[in-house]
Amino acid sequence: MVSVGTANGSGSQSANLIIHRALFKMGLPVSGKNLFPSNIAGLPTWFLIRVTEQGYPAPADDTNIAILMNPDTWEKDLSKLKKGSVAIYNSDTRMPVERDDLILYDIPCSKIARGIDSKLAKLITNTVYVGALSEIIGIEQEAIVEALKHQFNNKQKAIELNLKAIDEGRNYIKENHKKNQPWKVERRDLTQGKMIVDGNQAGALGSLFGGVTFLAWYPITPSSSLAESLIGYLKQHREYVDGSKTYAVVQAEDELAAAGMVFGAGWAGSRSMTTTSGAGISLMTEFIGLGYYAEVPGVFWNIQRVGPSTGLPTRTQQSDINFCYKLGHGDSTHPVLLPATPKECFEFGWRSFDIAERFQTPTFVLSDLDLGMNPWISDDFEYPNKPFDRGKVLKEEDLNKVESWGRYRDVDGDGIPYRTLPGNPHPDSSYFTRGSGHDEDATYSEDPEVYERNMKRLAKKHEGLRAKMPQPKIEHSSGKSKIGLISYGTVHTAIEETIDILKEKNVEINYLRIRALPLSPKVNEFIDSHEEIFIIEQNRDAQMFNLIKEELDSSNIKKIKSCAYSDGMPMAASKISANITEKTQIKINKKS
Amino acid sequence: MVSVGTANGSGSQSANLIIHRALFKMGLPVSGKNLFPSNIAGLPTWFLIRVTEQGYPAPADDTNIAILMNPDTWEKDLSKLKKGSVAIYNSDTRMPVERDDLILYDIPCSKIARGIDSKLAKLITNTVYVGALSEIIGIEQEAIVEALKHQFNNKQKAIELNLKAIDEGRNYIKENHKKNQPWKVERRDLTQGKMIVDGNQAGALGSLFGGVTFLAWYPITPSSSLAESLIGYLKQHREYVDGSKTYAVVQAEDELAAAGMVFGAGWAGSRSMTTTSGAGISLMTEFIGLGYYAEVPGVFWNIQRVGPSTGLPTRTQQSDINFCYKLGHGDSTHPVLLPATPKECFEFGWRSFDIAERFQTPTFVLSDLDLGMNPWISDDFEYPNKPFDRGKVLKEEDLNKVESWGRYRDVDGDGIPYRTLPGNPHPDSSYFTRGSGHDEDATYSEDPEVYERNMKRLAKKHEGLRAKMPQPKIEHSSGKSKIGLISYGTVHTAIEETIDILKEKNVEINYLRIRALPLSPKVNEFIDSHEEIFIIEQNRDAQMFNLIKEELDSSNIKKIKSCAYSDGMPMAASKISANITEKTQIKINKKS
Amino acid sequence: MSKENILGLPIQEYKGGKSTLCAGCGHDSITDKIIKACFNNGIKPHMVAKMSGIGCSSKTPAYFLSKSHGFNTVHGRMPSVSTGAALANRQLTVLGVSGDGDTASIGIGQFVHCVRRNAPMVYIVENNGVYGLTKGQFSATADEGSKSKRGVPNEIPPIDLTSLAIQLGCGFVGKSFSGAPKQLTPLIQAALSYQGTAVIDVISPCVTFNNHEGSTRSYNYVKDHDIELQTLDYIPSFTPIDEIDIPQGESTDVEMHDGSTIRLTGTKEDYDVHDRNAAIAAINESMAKGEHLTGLLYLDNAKKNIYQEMRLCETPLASLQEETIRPTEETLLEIMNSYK
Amino acid sequence: MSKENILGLPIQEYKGGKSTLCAGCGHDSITDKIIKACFNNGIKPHMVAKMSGIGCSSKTPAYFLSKSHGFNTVHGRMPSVSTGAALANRQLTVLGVSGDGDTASIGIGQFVHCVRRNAPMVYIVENNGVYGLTKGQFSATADEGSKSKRGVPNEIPPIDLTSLAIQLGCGFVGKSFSGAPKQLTPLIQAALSYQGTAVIDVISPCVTFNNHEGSTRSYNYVKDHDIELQTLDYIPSFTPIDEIDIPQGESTDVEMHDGSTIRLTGTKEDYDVHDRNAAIAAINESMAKGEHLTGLLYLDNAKKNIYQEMRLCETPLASLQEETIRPTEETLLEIMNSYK
Ligand SMILES: Cc1ncc(C[n+]2csc(CCOP(=O)(O)OP(=O)(O)O)c2C)c(N)n1
Ligand SMILES: Cc1ncc(C[n+]2csc(CCOP(=O)(O)OP(=O)(O)O)c2C)c(N)n1
Ligand code: SF4
Ligand code: SF4
Ligand SMILES: [Mg+2]
Ligand SMILES: [Mg+2]
Repeated sequence: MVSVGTANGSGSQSANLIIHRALFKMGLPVSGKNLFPSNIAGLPTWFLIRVTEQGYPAPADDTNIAILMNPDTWEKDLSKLKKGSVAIYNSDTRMPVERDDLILYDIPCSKIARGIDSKLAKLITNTVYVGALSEIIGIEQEAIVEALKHQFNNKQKAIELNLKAIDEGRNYIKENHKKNQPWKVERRDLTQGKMIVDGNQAGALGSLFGGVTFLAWYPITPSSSLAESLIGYLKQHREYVDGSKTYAVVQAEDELAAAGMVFGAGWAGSRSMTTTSGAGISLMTEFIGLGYYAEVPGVFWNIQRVGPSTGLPTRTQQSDINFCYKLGHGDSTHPVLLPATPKECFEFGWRSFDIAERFQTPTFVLSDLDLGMNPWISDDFEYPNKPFDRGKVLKEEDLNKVESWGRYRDVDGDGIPYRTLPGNPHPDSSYFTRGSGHDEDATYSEDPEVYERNMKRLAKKHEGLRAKMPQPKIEHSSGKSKIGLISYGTVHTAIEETIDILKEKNVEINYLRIRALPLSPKVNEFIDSHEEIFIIEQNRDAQMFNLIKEELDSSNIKKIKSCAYSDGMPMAASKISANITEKTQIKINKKS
Repeated sequence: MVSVGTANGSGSQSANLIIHRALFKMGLPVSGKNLFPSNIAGLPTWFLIRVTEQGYPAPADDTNIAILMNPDTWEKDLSKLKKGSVAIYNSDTRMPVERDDLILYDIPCSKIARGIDSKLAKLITNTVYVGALSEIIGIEQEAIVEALKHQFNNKQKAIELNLKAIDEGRNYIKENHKKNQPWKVERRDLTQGKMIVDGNQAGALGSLFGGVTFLAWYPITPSSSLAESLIGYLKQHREYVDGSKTYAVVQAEDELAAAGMVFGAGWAGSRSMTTTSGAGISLMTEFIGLGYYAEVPGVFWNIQRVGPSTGLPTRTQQSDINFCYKLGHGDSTHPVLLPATPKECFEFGWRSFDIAERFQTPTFVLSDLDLGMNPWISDDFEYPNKPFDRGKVLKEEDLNKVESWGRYRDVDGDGIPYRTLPGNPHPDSSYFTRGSGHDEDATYSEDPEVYERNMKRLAKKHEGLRAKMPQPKIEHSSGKSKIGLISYGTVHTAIEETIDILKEKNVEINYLRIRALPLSPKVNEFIDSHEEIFIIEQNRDAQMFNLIKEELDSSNIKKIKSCAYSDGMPMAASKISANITEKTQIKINKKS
Repeated sequence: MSKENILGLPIQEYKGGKSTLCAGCGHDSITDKIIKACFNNGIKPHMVAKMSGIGCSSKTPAYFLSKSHGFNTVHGRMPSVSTGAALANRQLTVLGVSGDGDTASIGIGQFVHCVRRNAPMVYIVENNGVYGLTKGQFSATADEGSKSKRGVPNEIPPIDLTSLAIQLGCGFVGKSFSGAPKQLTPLIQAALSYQGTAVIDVISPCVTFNNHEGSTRSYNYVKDHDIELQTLDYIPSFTPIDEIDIPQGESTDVEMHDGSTIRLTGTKEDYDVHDRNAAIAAINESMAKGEHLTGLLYLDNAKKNIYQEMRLCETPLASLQEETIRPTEETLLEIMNSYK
Repeated sequence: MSKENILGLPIQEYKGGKSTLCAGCGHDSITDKIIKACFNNGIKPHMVAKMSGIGCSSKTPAYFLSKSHGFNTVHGRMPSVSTGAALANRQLTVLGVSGDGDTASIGIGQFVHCVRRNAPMVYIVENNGVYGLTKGQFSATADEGSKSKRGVPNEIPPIDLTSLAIQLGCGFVGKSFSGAPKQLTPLIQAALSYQGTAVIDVISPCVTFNNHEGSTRSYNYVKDHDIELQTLDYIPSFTPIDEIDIPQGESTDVEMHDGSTIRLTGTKEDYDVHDRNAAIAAINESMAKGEHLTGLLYLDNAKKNIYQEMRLCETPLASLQEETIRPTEETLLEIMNSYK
């Protein structure tokens, strides 16, 4: 793994993305993790690049090559390196590297940059290490050029300038460091047809192809880039030639207003959504309760960051699962989608509208910072395989056909009522929506029986979701294993590697990935067929573990064990596997 | 049970309270439930009065005597009466009562009232039925007079006027209805030394005796009367002779602001609190997360009403248990007190400050509308048996004694750090409070280890609460019973009756009442020693049942069953007992 | 007035459910004027979205226009929900009703931003200076020194929503009194014709909690302190102007975007309904005297609304079909290629 | 300036941690002025409570007065937390710092009500027209037509916090520019002497996201369009007036409640700092011209603060002891008797 330690706002992100994409262009399934601070400029940032034949996306335990650009983290970064690791460092920061057990490459990045263009030196200081690294580990120049073109959107001047910095970086290494080091990359054919995309771009695209017509949002890291990507796509793909828009985007004054607008638009018949994180979800609490009880559709993306409170806004976590699932005072439960990859962000992006409109209820998509903001190597997205499901909406002609109509009647026995949209000219179409007690015909009611009946219908509707939400996937099956593993969301991306590590230790496991709440009965079946189950998740309080306890067969409860923890970093496979081997009660089956 | 059906805003509340207190003055442990609409005037209201030798506080199944004053509910109220019941009706509403299986008393309340004082007739129409009922069931005149004095605060004119209405009501019955009916009351000695008080008054008094110095609130039913009672007590008992105040009360612009003020005041060293309900709690979500993570004390009363959303604002429920316990995005958990009686509202009123300050964390008191707004017969409150516990606050002199100090260091191993208050002149006293990541010395930190360590300390602090919160009480023990029953909050008030009903059916049960979250290990012990456990609670989603599953020994989980339901009315014992006999798997032990 | 309006509908078609407010509540009078204004303007009931927050005032949409869809949202958040609805279906007439607690206390933030955004909607505040539904606590519009039912004076200065709206750039600001039907009806009619957010602050006595001696919102106090800025007449676009009685005195006609006309017959000299600073100064002066200056306080017909600012397409967003709003598979391929 | 202030403290005692803001950020200049103002006024650092919301601006309390307790609260809610702190300990000097997003977007409701309530605090808005910390989106104070870094113009009219505060009855309203040290320091000093809520709106360029051509909040734009209303001098109570250089030109002295004096040396004629309507009109006019009118815009020294309105006792609530705030057992018995 390569770790690049720089300062925020120093332009290192573009240098790192060039390395990342060049490796990708060489056919290597490369993983990239940007660890940035909650600040605009000056604080330490790291970028972790990992290349494995298997394309493991999670970060590794050890850094093999460290690029040291930031004096503030220099010593700590160095101290973490194991013997025999490589350190490439900007010698202009004038910090001697006092470890003779490392393979050292000094390079005067700042001086080189100034030599190329004294005015623009700051912009290309980091590009110099791109060249140095390329030379050291063998990144092909052709791949670098392709990556540069992509990064600078074919802007010739910028490409040339950066190319020069890269070349000089290469040359400096060639001329001054004729040593060997063990980490080299070689071209492969493992990224053919794939793309580099982050979950927020994917989610934005999914929303675009889901026919979003209304977005209200309030900026908050790490969700802003979903809204901002979507705005970009909408401008490109959803305006008439005269410039008029088939969508509305409102930057609301806060998250309460954003949620209110989403419900106003959803109520009036628009496919409406918002995207937020952390405190934003907390502020939407009251409105979500209204949406649940008044049965108004709306899609709520939550790109989870580290809580509680402001927490670590630029770190990743899965700690809003339980909170979002039951958000609101009183008894309430909501559908929650749990994408694990950009591809799934795309899919859930459009599917979430179908769910929200079919079930007439606020629908959450819970991504996280790791998924949302890091560059991922992704398979192609699949174009939606079915037309919009706009749910039970009665138009004028439909009302002509029915004898009578009541907004909250359970006509089909599935708990889902029919609705009409404002503007429907049929004389029976109007109804009054409220967050207070109401009967089947949407009339105000405080009658205990009416209340209880309505709440039971809502519970029935929720039960119906179990079968209609994306079902859990058995992602790995080794046949007769007694140990089962359950995870969800981005933790998934560390599990394939976990399985491989455990295999090495002769531990065979099966693996089920949950993709939505409420839980499918298939989760129970999976637990049934194992003796021991580990729930892997990225939070302190074992939230999914508890939801499984709550929703599933109590006879299974003794089997399940939690491997929950979170320190804000993407989970590493080694930690997960260690956790499992430590906790398992089952004698490890020796491979035959 | 007597049911009085009137219209809201017609002054019936005072008539009903006179009946209620007169029965109390006769030494009868009378229960009163006011079922009022979410409206100011004109909509149907009922008042249920129940007198039993045992003093059962929950409503009964059947109405024995109905007083019909409201034409809007007349028919429905009548139709619910069983054969042989009594109906007293205002014959001026000119509704013939067409049920010859009832014992009927007509009385021209309006005409009588007009006869007494044509101008004030409206105010005393309802008082006429007080007289009629008194005559019919035998409420002593002396008790009535005492109740009148209390109700009208010894205002002679009002007392005389109402007394006249009562007398004429009595006389009308005496002269026109010389029949027998089976329900009579007789003086007892069962209320000696007791008082009539509602939970909100009791909570306000508890806060007063807890030394509250800061209250920020925003009106919302059914919590407003707690704030308003407290304001009254503060005016009387907490002002200096010059009129200056030893407290501050702010009617905030909304619940977000109220919560913010509570934390500002708590941070600065005040015993601060708010009271709210329903939507108010939802709006405080973000702030509660801040209070948890930054460790700021504050007391949050939630007088629960029926959710979700606006729900039924004037009905009762226990559906915010889970929500409040884990309120906030990210991993967070809070102490929750669960009073069952006014006496406990008083006790938890003062104790909540000790908990909030000792644990430096937002502390919830979850009452409900039934407890908060209905008149209860209560034992005397006990004066706080210990001085304030203001927690780990370091003054200037304390800082002089310690070598160094860090706001979030776990010095004592209990997870609870030390704090200083602004204004402390010691040069080391200052620290920076934030909702973002921080280390032991309150310095900003995004370090993964620091984050995880801090979160684990918070979890440890929370664990410490289990033993320090009010412990569950075994309220009934029949020795060797295999069936255990668990409840909390006002549901408790129906359980004694439930136990009696079950005894009649030869079912012996033991009963444990939970008084706080997190759960005490004693709950587990109780479950351990039974074969079957029923959790009785007033919500749809079995919230306590799920928390018990989550927090307690998994080997016990199979034993527990939920009897959760809610229609907004206080639970009736008959429903609970039926629920239990239906669900039990244990062969009912015949009494020997 | 004829029995049927321009659409041939009787006034019954504009009525709602039975009110459950206290007998005599000012809000009920406003309900009547809303019914009349919609009837007079010949609005299609099914094209109205009735929006509200929480409070006695916010209940009133249930008491008018039962043929319209209504949304009784949460406390203080009517503006955001209305904005969403207005954007989702630009053909709707969005008619928001709120209370002073709902707007000026908990909802002042949404009010401010709503006014800035200028989505087409009529925003009526039924202003009684108290929280009616929670039994009479002061709201943020209660006048300093006004006494509660228990005799306790309010100690904090009020928020005046009209001057605030004008200062924030709102293009249509009116003030009225529930007891002034001649003024209120045309004011609502005019607001319904305005192309952006039109705010009307209506003093509406709470007969149960704020109608006593010492209150500056009691019916009697307001009746005595109501200074009508001008006489208002509203002439719908479909009524030829010469059919209208021309009132005595000097009058100014202002034409609205939908072709209707507001006729202002001046009572106060020198008042220019288009002068922002003067309007604010006049309001502040009248407040200082304990008076309520009522009428059309400010009008800016040139202001762009949110549809224009956004360049929203003519078809309501809610009516756009899959062909229009789901790009093709080719588009997806192209986009994906750009990530390769 | 002497090396030590009236308390004998060097300026170091008023400094804070190292800033993590972008080099050149306007907020850092304001931090310097806050340090200087507190030093000059001889404020005891431990008696200050530094309050803020969320944003780059709201981080700054970590960069000044490290000897003071600080509370970096949640986004937009600094005012409520400050109000609680001010009431819990009336001896504290509450010094709130916020951003334009924090105050005018999400926080406008709390701002409005804070100003109405008039708890003693200095409320500084570090106003750059954008959300710095979330990377440059427009805030609610962005001028109409001002261009984002990507060249997209802002389409909604701005909220001007100064005229809003004045209209809402705020008794001390100033405006300044982070690049105008001579004006800003005395303005903060004066605000620290004010007995109620003192609002200072400081234009503070965001060098990273809003300092480009086309932005009306760039350093250069503001430098060119800053119209200083008057020259300000602040004379602390402990400095005999005759020790002060009397500036040239006509000047007015305004005495503050704590005995200090603000000396206003007029540049703009006819401006009466006590005239609410005139102040609003002047601000509106200057805004219409694309200018920033800076200085002490409005002052009302007669206004009662919340302590006076409430009749709060002199001892800080936080210091009251159990004997005072827990009534006796006899009192409990009496109260219980009244329920019997
Ligand atoms: C979040 C929230 N807080 C509090 C309440 C309780 N509440 C209901 S109505 C109301 C005040 C309504 O006042 P106003 O808007 O002036 O309406 P009015 O009843 O006076 O017409 C309040 C505080 C609520 N419903 N929701
Ligand atoms: C409830 C909530 N929503 C969104 C955010 C994300 N956020 C952090 S700072 C900020 C804007 C800050 O803007 P401003 O107050 O102008 O401060 P500046 O950074 O410009 O100084 C936002 C939206 C948040 N922290 N909390
Ligand atoms: S309480 Fe007041 S506002 Fe509410 S309905 Fe009655 S009179 Fe109207
Ligand atoms: S982003 Fe802007 S506001 Fe934030 S620190 Fe940088 S220059 Fe200052
Ligand atoms: Mg009101
Ligand atoms: Mg800003």
